[in-house]
Amino acid sequence: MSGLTVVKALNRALHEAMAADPGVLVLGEDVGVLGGVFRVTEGLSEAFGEQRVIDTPLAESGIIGTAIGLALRGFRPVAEIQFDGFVFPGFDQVVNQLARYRSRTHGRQGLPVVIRIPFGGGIGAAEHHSESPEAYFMHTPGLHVLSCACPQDAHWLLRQAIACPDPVILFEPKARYYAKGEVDESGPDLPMGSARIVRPGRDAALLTYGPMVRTCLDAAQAAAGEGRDVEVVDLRSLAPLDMATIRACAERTRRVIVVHEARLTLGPGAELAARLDEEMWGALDAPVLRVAAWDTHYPPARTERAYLPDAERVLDALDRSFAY
Amino acid sequence: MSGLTVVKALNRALHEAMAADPGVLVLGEDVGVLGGVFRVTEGLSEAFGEQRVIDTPLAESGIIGTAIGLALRGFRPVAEIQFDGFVFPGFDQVVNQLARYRSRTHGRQGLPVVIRIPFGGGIGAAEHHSESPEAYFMHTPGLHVLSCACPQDAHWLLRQAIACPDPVILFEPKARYYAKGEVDESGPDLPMGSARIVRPGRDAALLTYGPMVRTCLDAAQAAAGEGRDVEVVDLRSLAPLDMATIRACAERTRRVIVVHEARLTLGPGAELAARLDEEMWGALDAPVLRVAAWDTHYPPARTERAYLPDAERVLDALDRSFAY
Amino acid sequence: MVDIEDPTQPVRLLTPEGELVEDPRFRWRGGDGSLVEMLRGMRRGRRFDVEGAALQRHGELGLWPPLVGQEGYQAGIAAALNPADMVFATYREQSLALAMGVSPADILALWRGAGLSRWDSAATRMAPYSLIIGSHPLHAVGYALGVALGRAGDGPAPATLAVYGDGASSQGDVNEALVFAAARRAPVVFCCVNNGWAISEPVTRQSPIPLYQRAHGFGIPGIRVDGNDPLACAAVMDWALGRARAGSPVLVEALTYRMGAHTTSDDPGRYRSDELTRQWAGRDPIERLQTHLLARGLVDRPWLEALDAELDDFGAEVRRTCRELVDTPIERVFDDLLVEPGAHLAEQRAECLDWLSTVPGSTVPGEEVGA
Amino acid sequence: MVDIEDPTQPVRLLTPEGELVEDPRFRWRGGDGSLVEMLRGMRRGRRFDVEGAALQRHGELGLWPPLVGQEGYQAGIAAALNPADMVFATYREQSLALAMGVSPADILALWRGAGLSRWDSAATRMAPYSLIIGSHPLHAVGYALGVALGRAGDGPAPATLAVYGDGASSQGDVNEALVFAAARRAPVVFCCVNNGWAISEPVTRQSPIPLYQRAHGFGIPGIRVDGNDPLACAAVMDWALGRARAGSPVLVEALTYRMGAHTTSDDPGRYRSDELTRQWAGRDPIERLQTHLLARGLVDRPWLEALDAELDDFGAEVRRTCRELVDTPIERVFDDLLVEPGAHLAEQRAECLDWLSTVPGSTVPGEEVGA
Ligand SMILES: Cc1ncc(C[n+]2csc(CCOP(=O)(O)OP(=O)(O)O)c2C)c(N)n1
Ligand SMILES: Cc1ncc(C[n+]2csc(CCOP(=O)(O)OP(=O)(O)O)c2C)c(N)n1
Ligand SMILES: [Mg+2]
Ligand SMILES: [Mg+2]
Repeated sequence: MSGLTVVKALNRALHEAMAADPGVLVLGEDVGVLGGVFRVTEGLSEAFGEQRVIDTPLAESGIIGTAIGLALRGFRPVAEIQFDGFVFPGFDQVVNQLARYRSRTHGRQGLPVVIRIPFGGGIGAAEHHSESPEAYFMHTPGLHVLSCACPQDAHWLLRQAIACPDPVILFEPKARYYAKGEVDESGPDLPMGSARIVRPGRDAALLTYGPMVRTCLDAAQAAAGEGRDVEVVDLRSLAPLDMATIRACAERTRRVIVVHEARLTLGPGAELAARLDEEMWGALDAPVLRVAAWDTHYPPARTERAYLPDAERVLDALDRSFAY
Repeated sequence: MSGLTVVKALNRALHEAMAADPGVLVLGEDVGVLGGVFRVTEGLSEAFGEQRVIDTPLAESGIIGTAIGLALRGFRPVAEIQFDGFVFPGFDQVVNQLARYRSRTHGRQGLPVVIRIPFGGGIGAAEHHSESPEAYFMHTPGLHVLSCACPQDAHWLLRQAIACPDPVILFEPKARYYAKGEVDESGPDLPMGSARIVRPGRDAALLTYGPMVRTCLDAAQAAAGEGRDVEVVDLRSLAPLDMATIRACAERTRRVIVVHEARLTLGPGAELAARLDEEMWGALDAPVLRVAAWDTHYPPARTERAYLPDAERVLDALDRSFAY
Repeated sequence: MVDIEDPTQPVRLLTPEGELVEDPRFRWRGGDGSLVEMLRGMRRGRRFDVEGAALQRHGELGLWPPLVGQEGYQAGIAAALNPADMVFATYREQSLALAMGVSPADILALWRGAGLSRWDSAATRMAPYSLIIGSHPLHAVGYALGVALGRAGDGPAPATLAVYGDGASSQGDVNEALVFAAARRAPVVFCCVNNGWAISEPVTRQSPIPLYQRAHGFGIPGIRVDGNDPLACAAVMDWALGRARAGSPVLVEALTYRMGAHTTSDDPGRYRSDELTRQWAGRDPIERLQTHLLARGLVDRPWLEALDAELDDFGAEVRRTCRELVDTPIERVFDDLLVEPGAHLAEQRAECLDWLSTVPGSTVPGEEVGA
Repeated sequence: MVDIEDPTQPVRLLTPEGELVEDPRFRWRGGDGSLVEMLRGMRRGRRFDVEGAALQRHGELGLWPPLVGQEGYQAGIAAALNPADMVFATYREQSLALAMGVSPADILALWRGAGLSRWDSAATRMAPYSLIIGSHPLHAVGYALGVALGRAGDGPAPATLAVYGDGASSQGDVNEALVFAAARRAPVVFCCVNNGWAISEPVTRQSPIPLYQRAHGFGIPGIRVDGNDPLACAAVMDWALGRARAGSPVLVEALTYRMGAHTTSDDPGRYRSDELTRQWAGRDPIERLQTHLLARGLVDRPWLEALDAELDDFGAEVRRTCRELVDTPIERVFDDLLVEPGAHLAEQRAECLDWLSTVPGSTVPGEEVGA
């Protein structure tokens, strides 16, 4: 399929998965007739009925908790959390229940539940609507944490997530929801969420995911003008991290910068820096640098450009890296 | 006061703070007549009455949410979460409300709320009773995150936390609750939660906090037998981190190991490694190593010794560090 | 004795046709002057809403949550409140917020993305907005428990009011608020605004039974009022707030209708019929009070024309205010975070301002507003 | 028509003195044989409890939550369940768990810290324990919604039962479970076990009114039963489960009393008087059924002596089982985490086993148990 937006690619993945397996259900707030506030679930209710596309009461803990119960009964629920910041009322069910069930039952009972979370800023939204909470989930064992950055991956990752026997949190970048691209519906033949080298380069590497992939590509392009050949890696999977690809990339480029909208302190970049520091000791030409949101709350929308990392900050980090 | 346990030191701090300021309240499950399951609030109900020592309904979100309201009305509530794992039902009120109120109100309204959380493992407890969730809070702006490791600090940090105009999460190490020590009630004259060099040393540094301070001291002692002079630093404050002390220590020792019961991936050690990698580039003789719990759920109690970091693992990390 | 919780009819004192009716339980005790004030307040609220929606269309605001049709209960609440009472409400109580003295500038700043809850909540008695649906009633209960503890100790104990929607009623936090209020007899009034919808979901998706009955299961009296009848709302709220001040929690369900979209981002045509909306148009709170006041001669055409002119001025002022809003400078995210943020945040602050100073056309730290 | 929710009296069919009484709403429909089975089940549950507490005292278990006094409703539930029904209960329904076929070994392993919820919940129909109070009723509702969706499609639709305590009733999650069940008519029975206490807090700290009434506020029928009367519990549960199978949620409050400590770590002397406990001792569920069966000649002294002998064997078996329990080897925390944990966890697993192999006296990975 050519020229689908991320939203349409996700929608198509849901249509396909629901058609292929009657056990796949969609639930969340406004996912039914309305098709979700971002229209990711558009048309599902008409196609598969109210029984399989469930407009839930307004309660995120209830959404995740009942999704767990549905999975116990043999279904594969795909839950939508309307915006990033709203996942916290359901956080206990994720951390203490969803993520633990397989361990708690000595491996007997896995929970094939997908939680879709539109995330990230840059869309001029109100408080709690521009968050990047992925680090909270990366620190939680028992979850797969994915993020897509383009229509192809949106489609592929969501199909893989639904097929996964364990819980998957899929972070969908709101700021890229309307970006268009080709979608090959068969998807690449890769382990779920393998990292992807979006732009190969030799001199330095930008490790990123979600909305910042675009920003990093812009920065890499600008850097090319200055004669720097910068690689951009879309991590796609934040848990587990595809360390083989990441290490290989660090080995080749010897300069690594991690870029994300999540906050600096204990954001994903902290783990990457810690691992690479140890695993690549002596093999890098500069410390792993991090370009991230400040360690504050998200600002009022009209100030968000001064909060979100942009290509300038990435270029500045590249300069700093090359200065070592 | 000499020979107080951590529990008694905390209890004393509460008694003093409540006597000094009628606005200080204690609330939580079983904190009243019972005095808390660990007896930290013992005698407060008798001394200050049921109005100021509130046995709440069994609902953590309600405890934190009403503590916020009490603070808005001018009180200084000290909420107890009975065990570490039970903080998650109240996590939304912490992340989306407590931590944000000052920012949301453009600095007008701070919330002097203390949340005490007995944390950590090693006490043979059931599921959800041995967690180390501090990293989740470190990643959340707008909170002070503290941990005490001895009676003196327990007393001092709790008094400081109650005096603080902003929210403080105090992690109390259950495994050290009955450790005894001197308590000077005036407390050191230091900024809240400055790191403390528990044992000075020149050859390597162990950065730690809470229950692992004891483990690190044991390891340092054993290392001394092998002729290694190992420093042990109790971070005491996890947010903000006392980077001045930490940097100075790293500069002196050139080998740093972070030790905690929190899980490895995006545990506190990740942030310390990332910062030191960048800030001390070229100035360390080995990468920052991390000794942490595995990236899994806490095991059944009888297996916990194979899960929790111990002196052996710290010594092994020291060996690895010296091997660089 | 009359059963105050009689479920058969919501409390109503003024019919949609503008006629006074008797209710065995409640009477309107305010003077005629306050009726006129209520009309003015509702008209002002609606005008503010019209301006807000227009400003959003013109790109001046990021979002606007229409309140049209919901002015009635807001006027009733405003009329019943004592100055020391404290209100925790939602983004759709803009008319009430204005009545309580929150400035249009502060509300506009929030929807423009120029600020968050900038207003002085201690002075206005209007708490900041929490956009996590259902999270604030617990704050209200905590505040009320604090009132009951009597630390302030001056004057008659104020009541606390928690206003939230039919959708919010499903959140665990709202139910915990009821638990805490009931268990400790918090001097709080819960006002559940049932406007029929939570975005696209009709209230039947939240509850098979009327929401005032939710209270009964917690041991709290619950009562339903015609939320488009400002007189009934004022009378019921007056009773409820009084009851709270005397130490007992109570829940009032205000039955109303969201005439517009959920927000300016929403398209209600996708999920509901115009038919229902048309029915509710006949129960407009402003129409009925205006008809009533005209009939009784308490206002007349010239008065209404004068009000129109006043509101035109107000509208112009709102537009001007919006244009003049200054964005919150980015350094406030650092400065407003903690009293003692520590050195690392100070470094980030410096780095941030440094970066901005090098980016051409970037936000130059603006002038201080709102604090 | 009899009002099934008459609040004046909990449903009771067997008095504390062991005499049958009429209830206008419910009748015991089971045969005499099942009465005898209930007695055996309760006695077995209590014996298990005695053994568990003793094992804890001897350091064989880390913790034990006494169930003494609460065998009645558990026997009633067991009698009323169909084989395909699914139960989500708490750590205090050990007697019920045994009745459903969970092995003593699996329960002991949990309290010993030798394992977590090792049993096969699909086969036993008993869900794993969630020690986060109040979190599991949502799972039950989700399960019930799944049943209603009829994916299994074989045989009569089973009912789902969520058992939780008076303390748990305050949690947001429990109330959300009621919201979801009511809004979507989940075929679920909520059984709120009101045993008077949540650790040191009397139920009055949670609610000023009886907890069966909580259901009413959500549009769900609620009824109170004498939780120490196994006959009444069986009859009410039979009705409730049938109602659920037919598609309607319902809440049953089982009124009982926690005769012992909250757990073996608890000291009830600190917060409650023995007086109340003594009163409740006169309402013991086992005593009353035993008295009744003796009076009717359905059991006799020799039968009871045989039962004693049987239970002595059972007790010995429980102790032996406990001694023979094998700890869960540490590598299971890796192996049971995810089907595809990835390379990093594989490295940690290797590092862990490597470390253990060097530590003298460390846990040698034991034999596989329970899976
Ligand atoms: C925790 C949370 N979940 C979801 C949302 C998204 N959301 C915003 S308003 C709304 C509907 C609220 O309905 P109701 O409480 O009836 O208030 P109304 O909008 O009708 O005034 C939803 C789902 C949110 N803001 N917070
Ligand atoms: C979320 C959470 N908060 C607190 C606890 C600690 N805790 C364990 S049992 C208990 C009391 C439970 O009371 P109730 O629901 O009445 O059940 P009972 O123990 O009486 O059977 C508490 C507070 C917990 N396990 N989980
Ligand atoms: Mg609504
Ligand atoms: Mg109880």
